[in-house]
Amino acid sequence: MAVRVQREDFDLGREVAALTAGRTDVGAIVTFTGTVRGGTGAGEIAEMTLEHYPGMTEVEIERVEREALARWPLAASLVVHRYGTLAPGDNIVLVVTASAHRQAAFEAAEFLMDYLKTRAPFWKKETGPGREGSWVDAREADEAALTRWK
Amino acid sequence: MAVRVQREDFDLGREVAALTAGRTDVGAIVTFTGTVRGGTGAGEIAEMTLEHYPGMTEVEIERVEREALARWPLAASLVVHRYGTLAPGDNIVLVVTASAHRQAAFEAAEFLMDYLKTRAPFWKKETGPGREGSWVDAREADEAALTRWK
Amino acid sequence: MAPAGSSNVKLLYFAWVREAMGRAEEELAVPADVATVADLVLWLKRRGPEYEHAFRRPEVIRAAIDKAHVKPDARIAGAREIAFFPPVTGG
Amino acid sequence: MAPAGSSNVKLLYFAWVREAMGRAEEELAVPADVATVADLVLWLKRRGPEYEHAFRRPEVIRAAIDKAHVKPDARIAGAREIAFFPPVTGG
Repeated sequence: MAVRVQREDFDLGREVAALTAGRTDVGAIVTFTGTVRGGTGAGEIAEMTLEHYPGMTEVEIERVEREALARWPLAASLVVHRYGTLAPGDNIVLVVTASAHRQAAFEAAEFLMDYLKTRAPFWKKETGPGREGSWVDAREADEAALTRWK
Repeated sequence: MAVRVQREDFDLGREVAALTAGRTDVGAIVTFTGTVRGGTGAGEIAEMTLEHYPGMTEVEIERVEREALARWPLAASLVVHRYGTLAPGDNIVLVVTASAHRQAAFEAAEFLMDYLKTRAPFWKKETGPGREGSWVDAREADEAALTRWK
Repeated sequence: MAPAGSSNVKLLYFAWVREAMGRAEEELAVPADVATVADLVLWLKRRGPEYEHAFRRPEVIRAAIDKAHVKPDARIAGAREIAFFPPVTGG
Repeated sequence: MAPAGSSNVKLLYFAWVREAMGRAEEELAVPADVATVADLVLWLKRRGPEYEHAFRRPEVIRAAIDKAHVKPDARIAGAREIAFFPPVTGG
């Protein structure tokens, strides 16, 4: 169980290798990588800035990770979330879950993402070519996704 | 959409990078990696041999991948499945799905794995220290998992 | 030192709340009769145009006390740090 | 050439079916009155002890015709390649 909030990029292959090195109790590893979409037409994005609440971010993600560990038999888990200014195609977030069987790994990864989206104090601002930055609205679908874990 | 059946190992980071290079329509990438568990006690595994049905394997996986593409708006997908003799900790299978949003990527990856487990013609034989090889039994849970996609 | 009957609290603002306020944080002496987060928002809105602007739609503003999410009816007694921000959009 | 009233079919065996048979494949002339996969299994079981051994529990053996999964009632007319194997365990 580990959480990192960082400006730097992450390397998917290296993170998974480090998390599962020497583990023979793991049979299933699920990763989720969230990336900046470029948008199209009037919604085209030049860059995205992620603001966060230092201190609270780590606490909230750790809380969600502990909850995932209480619900599923995970051998290992990792959450890395970036902040700062990103370009289309750049990585934003990485979730890795490892378990003996695939169902636990899949469900825990989805659970972590659903809670990250609605609980971790990050805010996205998008800037397009020739338009001012605008704060991304929260999606109702993200809040609705939580109901399946109640 | 791509399928590879191979003896060689795969590199998670490199596969995902190649699949998503230059794509700015992707916002969510899910990967599933299946690995050989070492087992414990009398179930300890020294090595696992994966036999398959060359020709049919590729056809079956492509069929499942086409079905996933028809159900979810995927920007890209990849399935790599190994055969031959593997040791605990070794990679067996990789599924990658990329989409604009996370729900499609997660669901398609789970769908691909559920169908791979029950349709792709692979058979696992486990050898332990001091015991003969034994063929792994199919899990009823794998067949049951399919019902959610009907 | 806070005036008698009041407590010093560090207030933090994020995203468009921060932009509307024109600052990321400040320390204020909050009167003891301001009991809940909702009370605090009403009290802040009377402090000046930037507050009125930032908190004009309190229903879309979320709050955290000492780095934990809280509802508007949460009591603020003892809080060291109270943050206001829009619904989160990370991940 | 297959005898009159029969067709040559390539049979493939995998996993423990292959081990019980002692071979991975063979070509057989199957009589025309062997219509379905289930019929073929019954016909094979009478061919010798290795067949009887390999197909002793037909309910746990799966089949594919020309590289596509089929049920026991699938007709084998026109089949070039028929495979028998246990339930799959990949992934």
